[in-house]
Amino acid sequence: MGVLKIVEYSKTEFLIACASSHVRDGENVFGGTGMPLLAALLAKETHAPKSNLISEAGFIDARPREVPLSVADTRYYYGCSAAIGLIETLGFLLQAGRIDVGFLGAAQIDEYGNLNTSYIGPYDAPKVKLPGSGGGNDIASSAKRLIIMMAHDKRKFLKKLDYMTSPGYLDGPGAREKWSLVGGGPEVVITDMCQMDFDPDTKKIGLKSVHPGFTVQDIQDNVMFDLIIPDDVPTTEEPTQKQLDIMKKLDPKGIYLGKGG
Amino acid sequence: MGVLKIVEYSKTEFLIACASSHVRDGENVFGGTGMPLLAALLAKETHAPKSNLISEAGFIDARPREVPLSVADTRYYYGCSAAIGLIETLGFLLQAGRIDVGFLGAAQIDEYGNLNTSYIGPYDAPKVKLPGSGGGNDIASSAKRLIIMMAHDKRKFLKKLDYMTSPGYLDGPGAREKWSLVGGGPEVVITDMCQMDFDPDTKKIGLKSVHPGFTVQDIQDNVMFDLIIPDDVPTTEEPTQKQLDIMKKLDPKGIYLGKGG
Amino acid sequence: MTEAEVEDKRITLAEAAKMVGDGDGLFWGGFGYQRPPIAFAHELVRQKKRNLTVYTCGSEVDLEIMAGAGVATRYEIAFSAIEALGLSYNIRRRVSEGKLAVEDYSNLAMAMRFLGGALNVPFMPIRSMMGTDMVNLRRYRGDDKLKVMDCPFTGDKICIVPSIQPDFSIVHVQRVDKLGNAQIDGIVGEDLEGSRCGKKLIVLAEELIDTTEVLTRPDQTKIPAMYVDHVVVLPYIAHPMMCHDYYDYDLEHLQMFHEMTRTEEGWQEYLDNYILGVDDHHGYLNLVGWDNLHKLHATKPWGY
Amino acid sequence: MTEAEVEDKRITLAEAAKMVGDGDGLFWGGFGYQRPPIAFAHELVRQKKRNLTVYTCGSEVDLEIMAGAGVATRYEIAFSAIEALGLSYNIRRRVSEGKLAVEDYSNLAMAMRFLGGALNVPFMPIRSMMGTDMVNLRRYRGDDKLKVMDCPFTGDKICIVPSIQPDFSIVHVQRVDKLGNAQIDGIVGEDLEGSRCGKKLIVLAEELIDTTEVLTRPDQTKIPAMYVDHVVVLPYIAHPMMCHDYYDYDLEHLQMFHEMTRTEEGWQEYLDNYILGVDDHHGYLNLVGWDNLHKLHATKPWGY
Repeated sequence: MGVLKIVEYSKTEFLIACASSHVRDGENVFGGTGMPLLAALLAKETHAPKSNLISEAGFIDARPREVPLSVADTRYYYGCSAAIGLIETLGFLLQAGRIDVGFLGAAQIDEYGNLNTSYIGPYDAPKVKLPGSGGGNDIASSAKRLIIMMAHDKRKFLKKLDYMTSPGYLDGPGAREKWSLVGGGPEVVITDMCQMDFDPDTKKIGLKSVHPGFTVQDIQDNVMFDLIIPDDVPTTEEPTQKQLDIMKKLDPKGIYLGKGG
Repeated sequence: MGVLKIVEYSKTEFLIACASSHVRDGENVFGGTGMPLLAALLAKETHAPKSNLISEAGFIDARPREVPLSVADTRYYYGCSAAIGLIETLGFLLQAGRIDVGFLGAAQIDEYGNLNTSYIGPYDAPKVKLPGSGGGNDIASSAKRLIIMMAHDKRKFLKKLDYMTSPGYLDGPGAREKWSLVGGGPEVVITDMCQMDFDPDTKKIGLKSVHPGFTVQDIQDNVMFDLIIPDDVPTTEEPTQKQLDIMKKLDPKGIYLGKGG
Repeated sequence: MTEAEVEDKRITLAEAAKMVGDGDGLFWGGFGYQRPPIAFAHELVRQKKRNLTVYTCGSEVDLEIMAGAGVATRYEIAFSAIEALGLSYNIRRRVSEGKLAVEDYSNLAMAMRFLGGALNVPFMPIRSMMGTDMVNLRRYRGDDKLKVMDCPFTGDKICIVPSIQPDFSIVHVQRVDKLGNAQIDGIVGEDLEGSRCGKKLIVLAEELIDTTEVLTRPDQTKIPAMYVDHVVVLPYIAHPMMCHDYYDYDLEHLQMFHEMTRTEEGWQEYLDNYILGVDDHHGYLNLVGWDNLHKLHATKPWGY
Repeated sequence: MTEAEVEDKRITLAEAAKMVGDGDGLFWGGFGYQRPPIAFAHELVRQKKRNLTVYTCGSEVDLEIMAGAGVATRYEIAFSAIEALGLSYNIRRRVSEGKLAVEDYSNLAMAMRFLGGALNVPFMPIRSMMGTDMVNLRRYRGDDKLKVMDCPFTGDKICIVPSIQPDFSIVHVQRVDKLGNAQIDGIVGEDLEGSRCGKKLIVLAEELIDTTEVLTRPDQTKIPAMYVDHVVVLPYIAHPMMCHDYYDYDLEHLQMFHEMTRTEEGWQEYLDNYILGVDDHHGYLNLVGWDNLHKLHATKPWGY
């Protein structure tokens, strides 16, 4: 993405800062690893100091001094207030509706925010076996709000998924309620081109903001379904120098930030 | 019961020694409190050193130095090999079929070994509210073998219970299987007059042995149903001096043994 | 920034009890003689709560107190007695008088109902109770007491019991920080599931610990702060029962209690003296006497 | 009489793996980078086991090894990747080749299936997976993958997943006594339920402790001996992954492993060198090098 204004940042840093902005103070957040983890940590260090970072492996209220590579990484342990297990985090916390925000990535997404993290190609003869659900389906089913982070690519924004691993709004209004799902569904999709959100009535995906350097046309050209485009599309806010500094402090080795983007 | 032969013992001591004889070496035993607890401890100190005493409150492999008054008594803790909780003992152990022997007492028993520990009188207007199931129904449902200890009284050995709290053989052969119960059902009933067991075919209760000082007629006179009486009824074995000494060592204050029977 | 700066959930026992409304449902922690929140039962009595429903496997003295004082009118429990000491006379009387309705379950059934509530699923399967009057006879829950179904995978008969998510969970632990991170020594009984099933959780603890102590050994946290709404720190919460590593039961007081409850008059006398006759928990402890209480101190390594 | 005199469940890794028969089902412990029983996977490969079914939420390197070497042909899992490092290439290839069938569940679904197995009930209810292809598409389990039903109490849709009671549970812990009483530091993942659901349980531990240590603090026992059939004590069981309080992951080795598995040739080279090319776990550790291993030692208070 390169240099914009006076603040210099990488694409990864931009996306992390953007994702971070969706965490509110006091919220219980499922962090995981990678960019979502840095986003959650960044939020805690800036506008959401009382947010509570939870790893599905069993760590509650975590404050890792180094970035973990795994949700079960011992780096999550010291300084957290409870270390238990999966039934605790995914059952007693998540399924019981106590998690405010979950982060998910995916290989494919459709216009209702449903996600594929399982298979590319037909189920009976898959071309690529992807990681699968992990806790993804659980999080998408039961977190109050879901933040989705994806690479923006035409082959990933599809009318029909190869496999639906995790529920967005399924086939539209009322579908989550029909299946008695606990959580509220996806709130925002953050890509390297834009942010998208969901129409409250139709539950269909629409453009929310465009990242600096991209046009509405760029985004339309890179989705395979009809995207709701509002009359006035704002530009996504850029990270502040303070956010960039904190990110570098959180990941000095560039494990997730990379060596300079 | 008084003095018999050269060994002097109380009724309580006799019953504990008798119950103890039904614990086999290496077995996993639900002890509880009172006489069953002393019976299990006595067995462990004599013929069943590898038996494993479990309290439903969560203590596994317990060796209390003083007799506990409650299944949750801390006296069960030190020297046991695990202290967990109810889901562990009643779920993971008992319901999974890992408990060999359970002990239960009751206010009423019927000819199939079904037990009432809940109500005397009609359910809708009970005369006496008894303790209820506690873990009793769970133990009767899922322990491989059940040892029942009861005061012998006509009003307790009934054709029909006021309330069936815990399953014996329910209404007879095949009934436990019909309800998919995990455990094998009652093996023996120990009263202050005799031991009873169950016919393998009809699942009905019969006389197994008569305690010293009682006759078959005494027992027939004190049950309200037809009792199977074999041609040859042996006399129940009396406790040995060694057993009596160990019991006194286990309960020096006479908490369960009483002050001298 | 440390959590210690941001929140302090401590309130007084009276403030905690005040939150419970007439008609509320309460998960009630402790098991047998271990860690029953008796001080909370006393305070509910002093505040004259009415028509509570209490869910537990088998608390003992506290259930006697709440039934005897007319605070609770519905129990969903597995057990009511003082174990080795004998029957629960107050409960027995209130049931005979028609003033207390007991919906009977087994211990495992209740523990699974709390587990189901904590997991936020509507029911849990168990293999107990089938074939008996525990299934056949029901009180106020009627059809919603439980169901017996054929397992769709195996064809086995299986009993399903409805999960519980009561208004409050009341749990007594050894140690807590002011955020609510709680540590339990010894057995946990059904308190892990029970603490997580309530809509609100009040933790009563013998001792306050600093949050740094929690953060150093987070795998010793049995109840994380995020479940906890309020914290009450007080000594001898379980008296005359026991608290592992802290104090033994007061057998003399317990026997006196049990003996007095044999008659309504005796119970009313106990109620007047030890519960209504004092202003608060410290008044109760003063009445019991600190020299008596100190004699109950736990000894290492026994824990009692 | 102490238990210590009566039984010693310790056997060698080779003896333990020998008990697993071709076609058996295994609960597989560890979660993510934490406490995976990788030494056991190596030994299964060396003993040329075939047609195993492995049940786990998401072990990573061990699943790659067992799929790659053709030891396992069925996985009932929620996740296959090396998390931050990326995709599981071996599993990806074996699935495309039709040599590995993966029956997909979510993490909670698998954890609940282990809980159901431990409880010996035939199913467990969960609120995930509904409305998606996790419900609609099934492999070899067909109708027995799961069912969606209407809750008979609430009318809510609820998913019920079948419990698992596999032939073996394979669990890696920090410490064990020779009877099998096991202690786990840090998170437990799904290992408490998993260790209790198998018909037989093999515990692999980094360190042997005396039974007196267990009896002094029985509330630290995470897996009581009565579940345990066999104990294997060995260092660095999880290498190149981590074991809380004992050692960190070996990132260099892990990256090399991941890089080599990108191609079938690379994987075969790793397999030949590090698994088939050594006699046993000590041969593997020698090959990795003790100076490398010592660098991974955990530091207090961090635990890695």
